[in-house]
Amino acid sequence: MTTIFEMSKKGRIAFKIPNNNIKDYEFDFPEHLLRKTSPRLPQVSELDVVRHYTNLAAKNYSVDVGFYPLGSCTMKYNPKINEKIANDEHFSMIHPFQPMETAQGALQLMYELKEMLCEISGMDDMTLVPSAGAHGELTGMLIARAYHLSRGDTKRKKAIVPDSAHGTNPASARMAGFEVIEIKSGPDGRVDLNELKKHLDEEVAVLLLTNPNTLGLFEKDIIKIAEMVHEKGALLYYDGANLNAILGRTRPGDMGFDIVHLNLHKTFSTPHGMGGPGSGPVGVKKHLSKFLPVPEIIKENNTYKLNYSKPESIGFIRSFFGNFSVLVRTYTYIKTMGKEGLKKVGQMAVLNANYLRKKVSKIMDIAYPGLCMHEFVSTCEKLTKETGVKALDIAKRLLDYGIHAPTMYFPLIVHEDFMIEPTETESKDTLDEFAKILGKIFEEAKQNPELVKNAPYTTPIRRLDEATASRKPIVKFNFEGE
Amino acid sequence: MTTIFEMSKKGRIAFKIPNNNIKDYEFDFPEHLLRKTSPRLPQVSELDVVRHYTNLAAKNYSVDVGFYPLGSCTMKYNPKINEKIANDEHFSMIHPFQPMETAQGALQLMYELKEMLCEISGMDDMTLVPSAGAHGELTGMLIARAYHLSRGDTKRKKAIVPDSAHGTNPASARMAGFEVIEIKSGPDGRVDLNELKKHLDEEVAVLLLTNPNTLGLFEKDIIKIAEMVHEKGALLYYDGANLNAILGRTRPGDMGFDIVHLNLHKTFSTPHGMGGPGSGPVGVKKHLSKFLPVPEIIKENNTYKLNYSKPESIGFIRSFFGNFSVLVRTYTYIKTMGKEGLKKVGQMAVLNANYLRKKVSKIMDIAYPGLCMHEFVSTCEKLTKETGVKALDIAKRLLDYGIHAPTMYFPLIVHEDFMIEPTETESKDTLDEFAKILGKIFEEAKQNPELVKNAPYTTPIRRLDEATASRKPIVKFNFEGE
Amino acid sequence: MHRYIPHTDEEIKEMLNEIGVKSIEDLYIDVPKTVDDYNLESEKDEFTVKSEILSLAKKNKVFKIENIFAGAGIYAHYIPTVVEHLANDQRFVTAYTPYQAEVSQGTLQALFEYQTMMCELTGMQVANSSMYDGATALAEAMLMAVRVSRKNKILAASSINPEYLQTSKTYCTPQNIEIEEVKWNDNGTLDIEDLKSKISDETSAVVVGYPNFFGIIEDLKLIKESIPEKTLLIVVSEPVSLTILESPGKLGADIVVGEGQSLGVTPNFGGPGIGFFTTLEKYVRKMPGRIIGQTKDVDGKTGYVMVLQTREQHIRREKATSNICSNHALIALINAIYLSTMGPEGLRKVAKMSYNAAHYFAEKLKEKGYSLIFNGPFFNEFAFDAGENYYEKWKKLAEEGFLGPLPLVKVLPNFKNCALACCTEVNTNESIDNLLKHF
Amino acid sequence: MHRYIPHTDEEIKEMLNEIGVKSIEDLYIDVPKTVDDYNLESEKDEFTVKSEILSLAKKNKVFKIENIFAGAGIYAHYIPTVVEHLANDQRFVTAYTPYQAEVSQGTLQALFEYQTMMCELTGMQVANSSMYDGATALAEAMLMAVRVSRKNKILAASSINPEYLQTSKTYCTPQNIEIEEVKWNDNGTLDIEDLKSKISDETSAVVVGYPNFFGIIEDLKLIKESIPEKTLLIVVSEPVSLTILESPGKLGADIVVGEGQSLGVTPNFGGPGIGFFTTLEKYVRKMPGRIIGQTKDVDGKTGYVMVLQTREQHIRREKATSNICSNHALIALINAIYLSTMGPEGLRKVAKMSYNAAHYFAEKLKEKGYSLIFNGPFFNEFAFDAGENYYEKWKKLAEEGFLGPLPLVKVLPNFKNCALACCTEVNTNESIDNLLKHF
Repeated sequence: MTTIFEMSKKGRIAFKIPNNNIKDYEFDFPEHLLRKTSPRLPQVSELDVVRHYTNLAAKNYSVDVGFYPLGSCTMKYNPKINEKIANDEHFSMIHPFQPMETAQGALQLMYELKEMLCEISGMDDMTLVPSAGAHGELTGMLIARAYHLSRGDTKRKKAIVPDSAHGTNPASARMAGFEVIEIKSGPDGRVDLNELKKHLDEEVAVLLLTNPNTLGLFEKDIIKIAEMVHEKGALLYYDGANLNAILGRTRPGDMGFDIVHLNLHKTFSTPHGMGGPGSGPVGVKKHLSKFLPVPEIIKENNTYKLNYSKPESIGFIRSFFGNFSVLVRTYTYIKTMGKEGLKKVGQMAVLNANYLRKKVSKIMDIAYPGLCMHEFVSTCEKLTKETGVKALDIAKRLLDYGIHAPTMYFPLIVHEDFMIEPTETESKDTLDEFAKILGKIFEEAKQNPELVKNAPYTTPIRRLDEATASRKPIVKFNFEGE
Repeated sequence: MTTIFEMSKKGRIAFKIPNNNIKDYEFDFPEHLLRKTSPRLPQVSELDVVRHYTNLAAKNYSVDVGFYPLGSCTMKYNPKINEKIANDEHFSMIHPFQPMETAQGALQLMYELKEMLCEISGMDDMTLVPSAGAHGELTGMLIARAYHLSRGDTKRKKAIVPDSAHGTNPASARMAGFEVIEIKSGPDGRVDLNELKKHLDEEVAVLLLTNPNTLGLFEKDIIKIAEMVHEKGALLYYDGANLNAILGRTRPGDMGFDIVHLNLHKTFSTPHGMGGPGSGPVGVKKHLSKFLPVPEIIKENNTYKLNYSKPESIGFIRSFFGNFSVLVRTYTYIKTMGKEGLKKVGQMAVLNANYLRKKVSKIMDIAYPGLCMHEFVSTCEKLTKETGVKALDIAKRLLDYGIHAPTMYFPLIVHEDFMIEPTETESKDTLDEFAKILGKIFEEAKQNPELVKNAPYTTPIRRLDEATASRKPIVKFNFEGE
Repeated sequence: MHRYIPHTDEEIKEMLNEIGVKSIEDLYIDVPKTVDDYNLESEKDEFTVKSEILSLAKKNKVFKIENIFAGAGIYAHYIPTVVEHLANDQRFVTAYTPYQAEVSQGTLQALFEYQTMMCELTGMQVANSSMYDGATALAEAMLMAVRVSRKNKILAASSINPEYLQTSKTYCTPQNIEIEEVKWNDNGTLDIEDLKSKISDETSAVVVGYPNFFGIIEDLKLIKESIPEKTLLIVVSEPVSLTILESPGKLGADIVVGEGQSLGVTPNFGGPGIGFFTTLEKYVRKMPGRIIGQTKDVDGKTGYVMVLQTREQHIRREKATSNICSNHALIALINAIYLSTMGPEGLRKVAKMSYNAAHYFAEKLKEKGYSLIFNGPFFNEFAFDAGENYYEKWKKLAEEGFLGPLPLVKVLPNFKNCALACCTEVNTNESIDNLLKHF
Repeated sequence: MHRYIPHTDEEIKEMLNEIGVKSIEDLYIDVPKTVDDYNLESEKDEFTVKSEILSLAKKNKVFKIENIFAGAGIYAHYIPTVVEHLANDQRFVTAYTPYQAEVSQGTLQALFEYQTMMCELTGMQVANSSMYDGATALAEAMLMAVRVSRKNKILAASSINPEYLQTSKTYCTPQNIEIEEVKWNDNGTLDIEDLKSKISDETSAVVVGYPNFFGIIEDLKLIKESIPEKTLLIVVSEPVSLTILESPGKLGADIVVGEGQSLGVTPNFGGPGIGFFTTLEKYVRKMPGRIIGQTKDVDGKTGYVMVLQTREQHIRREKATSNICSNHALIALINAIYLSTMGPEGLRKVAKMSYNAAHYFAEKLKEKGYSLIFNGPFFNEFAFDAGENYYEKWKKLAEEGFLGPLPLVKVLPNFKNCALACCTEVNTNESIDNLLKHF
């Protein structure tokens, strides 16, 4: 599609600004600091802008268009009422530096949300500041670091992560200064207690887990694991990516986790926005509360305030108070669902995953036996060996049928795999349709592997040359004459 | 695409209504008036609703997607600020039966809009009640009827329309009880004064014209025509479909028209909404003011009121006061454009049409020589004779290239014709692109007529069997088992 | 330069050059210059426009929804957020009439589904894809009845919406169609004796409300039995009520029309709403308005097109079944989205809650000594004697934040001191009790 | 039944049956039941939810835009209606990260265009497709400078946004990166002598604001000339100012970061905004965050993909350039739509009007006897001595409808009685004069 730069025509405009009736002031800074050449921003009409972005939107797949079975991403329905409320000017137009007396509604919302999320996660305190899951992880790691240092325990340099973990886990631990120890999963896809024991020593600061894990399996030994970790003086960290599965059934806090991050853009229905903004609140048990980042929202005499005086806090992790408008959406969602609704969310998410797992198991191999939680991992390794058709090819062929591909090639411990998470907002009809199409593609792969290997055909663009794109990156528009 | 009825599953819901805390009352009407079977409305989830309509929207062409060169339809940009303001609850949520003291803003807006439209059309009074152009025409015809009857002139049974007129003109005249006399256009595409003279007698109530006419030609003799009509005691009616062309240059009132309807969804940028709602205010010269429909909006001591006491009025032509939210959009548009902007609208609409006419003239024949106004008519009769490719085929092939087809086979006096109106909101680039594609299609037609005759290929659906659809109409979903 | 007009000065020059003229002025050679400068304000930026118009808007009072007790054709209902959200999709809003079916399947399928839903509600066999409003839908129904029956006289209940009746007269008179009114009896229902006395061989159709303007549920069965078979029965209905009331189709209606605003459309100060129009299959070729039909494309794929266009003005011209061209398609879409969202269960709940609320309100009023005007069964509206100077009281109520029951004198001058009360699912026990404090 | 959950009872049975279990309970065989009933409210319909939350919302005061005189990182600007309209398109909003490029070209092209626009504004060669905010963008810039230079010490002007500085310290400390501050002089600009005295072979980068937190325009040329060639120059900038100020790229910056909220994003009580991140081509493989690149598909058609993913956590894990995964792509889209709408001329006008308004306000304050804290040239913010008890006065101003200049003591405890004033194109002669009446 034509870029907006190519649509540009010198002198064309899409704006008109009201006159402020103020005289023109000459610039009083040094001439060499005065800009000489105009940035080459687009010069287009309002209709040009409307058409350009409307036509770009048409080239996107999205939850509102169809099924998005991305494992670990919890692509559930994003309710429109949440958007409407978050866009209300009493939320969107308030300034973070207005007197807090004039922002009591916002603070109260955050305070109440904090309490709700504590209840849902089973934690004692919570910060809403982190902007995303990974940002929450970093926050959590910094809290773990601060905790050990506060006790004069300076030798704890290591963070343990299972090999099935999200990449953000090791990356966040590393950013907090930890050395990352990766431990192998057991044959049942879960933490291998012996393996864990081997690595758990007095230098370990924290063990990062997600439960259910990225294979969609519940770590049955979690209580035992927590004991082992705590016995060694380390902390147990919960990656909230998969919280949807256990809503209404159990809570990270109840399983012995010390620190938890939640992904509001997964479990709590806020939209992914093509990558963000999300929000990654971090909850902690009481003994870690003092390390939470600033500001903290407190309630005194029915007034809500921001507290920056936390001497042992890890400090600022970003500007202001977090992604407030994402918090508004979450607050709306929790109020909408209520306790009954949230419980049903967990149940139907697990039901959908197990149902689809059963249907898919008739087409491709499931990586691990037994029931799953909210997602499952399947592999087409056999097909690949027989036909040369890879998981990637099947993924691309799904696009031709109007369905988004599942997460591929993750977790890294399974080969040629799909990680499939249907979420509770999809109907049985949709799951049946997915299984039907998947079966059809497997048939195609067996009959005519080239057909699948060259997919997709019907998408706005076909398979792209990613290798060259990264070898010789072109990351901005090449204006004529450059 | 699957219908929403096929998606339906018994018991699935997308609603929740607040409790009103009122006890249940038993029905106290006769049993035979109690409904026994539920209407088979869809039973779907909220996400089903969102996806269904989002995916339907994707199958539509629209102004926001691309160029819409529909002659006589003035498919200009529909500004988003108009939508935003019209959707403000202070406009959308007011009830027509609330005390007028509590709706002064709405009445003031309508009063001021009436005055603005009088100024733009050159008329003395205006009603905003008619819901569409055709509704305005009917209103105008009823006014003409009332006028003559009020003078005891009962013999005026005829309405004259040129053969190039919109179908609504004769249909509206007929609905108002007139016999319709169609007169042939002259060889220059304009009213033939001799032809007119022949039919202008004491039985003629009204002559309906649009100026510029549907060929995009200005009726140069309009002053003379007005004189002829008035001399015979008849009235001159202006169909406002083509008002865009003369904005800022001349006014129907200045040309001698007695009655005018305006299409707010054409000239005044309100959206077409897949067919409506539009709005068709009717303006009249002073001597016809008393015949305008009720209610009339009046201003007394800085208070706005509705007046229903108009003894000579044609009466009610619909419920309430018209399509109010369309009026809000129009008011916003006129405020936005101002006098300078409206003038520029007319100028650039005419410039675009003449420029595109010139470009198109290199590809196909233009029906009438000379400059055009806001639109022009071209014909591919020659190509049809040579190749069998018809205007319809070219229209369908345009769809393959992502451009909406022009109006086809209208006006009826030109064969295999396109009526092309680019409007002022399209850029030179867009017009150049249109001409380029049209040229390409003509080449295709000459090289490979079958290619064009079987178009379109890339649209959501291909050519449809319209004949069977009308012969054996299926106008509702066939529920299983019927 | 203007943000809605893309022409740069340079492009204007190039274009004039291509045309072969020197200036814009030269393009107007045929057109007398009678306007130099409109007597209008100058162009404005959108922030100023918005602030000016919204300050005008704020002169309108928006009543809390639970405090709205006036209906009479326009009803306050809860409108789910998705309805507004989806209906504002500009790919619907900025589309034209679906003449090019291949790129209008969104419009066409949505309207086909709308037609189906309206048939389901009314119990009729065919629906068109919209008229302007209830009043014009009724007027067109009468014209159609005359086309079908070739008789020129209509009997219309005096108890139908007065504006609908007036509009119908405006439409019918020029075509020499006579509308005679039929009285109501003490129940507020059609006076069957009066009907029988007025009916004749010249009667094309009988028109009744169901419920009628006073909210009273007419006995359609009885009426159908009271008129000759060849006389058409035209029913003006309120679609929400039809999840509780037996469908007019089942009770013998030939044409069912009405206002569809109550199906998810904001009140909009009275417009746009939408006229729905349904009838029997045998009359489909006599219908006014656009009709969408299902068909196949050249590949055998199911699709939708406008059908029976030869009835319409752009082809049949003065012989068309109506002059209607622009209709209210976007509002039909809103209706369809609303009905999809509510489903049969939701809509029935709306109807039942409305019924309950109105009956609770009536009961309480009676307890306070007020009397209803009619004894007949009602759906969600009822007329009552509101006492001396009710019109003034009504204005006072507005100051207290209530849009009180409509003083009927506003539309029916003989009904002094009478009020037409309306309740829907938005009125709560509490809001009704609060209003009652003022009675 | 719940409107967001489509399962009917019958389907649940069918599904359990297919799975081969008897009840939902059976699916949780591995999971201890520790929750019976959350201590939360019950589910609610959307009308109740909306009314409850919006009544909470109304406890927040929305200042008239022309009366907002606080900035300090979040700015009030006019946002054209099309920006909000287009950015709310749910086909953007509900899309995931564009891993499947073939069905994500809308996202990818929009972000590619966004990157181009940010490069144009900053004068840099490459941009990523967003960070969380200005503070984290700066922190990541420091980490990157350390990766590039392999040196562990950063010199940062004390005059950069205090929250950005604090955040950077939080990020840097665990990685043993030391941040040393460099003073400002009386002009409010960087004290070059102090800079020179602190710079060493260990210095990885120097960080300055442009304009700095006090609105002062740093002389980047002079600073660049004062530091060794291999020391990176990190500039924290405000993008609107860059249509007037020479681009940092032209003046020798190695990394330019900042907060992009001022480009069409509502204040949102401080978030989400967006961190922009731009640098030189030679550093592209050291950058944090997602980067979109142009390429061709198998048919030779131009398209867009995420590039250099091997830098990122999902592939490189603990060796990634950053842990960032979710970013602020939707806000990048808003920036791109805003910049497309404003164009170079519009944005420059915004900048110049902001400059004029701030200078008018400063001039008038000085006429009234107030003095500015710094003498250096400023863009659209300036600090002044607002007198005793300004903090209390500021709260009073809020009651009068003004969001007055920020009491600096809120963020810099030493700045008692000082205020940081901000003007943009929204502040008019009249609104400034009105505010001045209170001074």
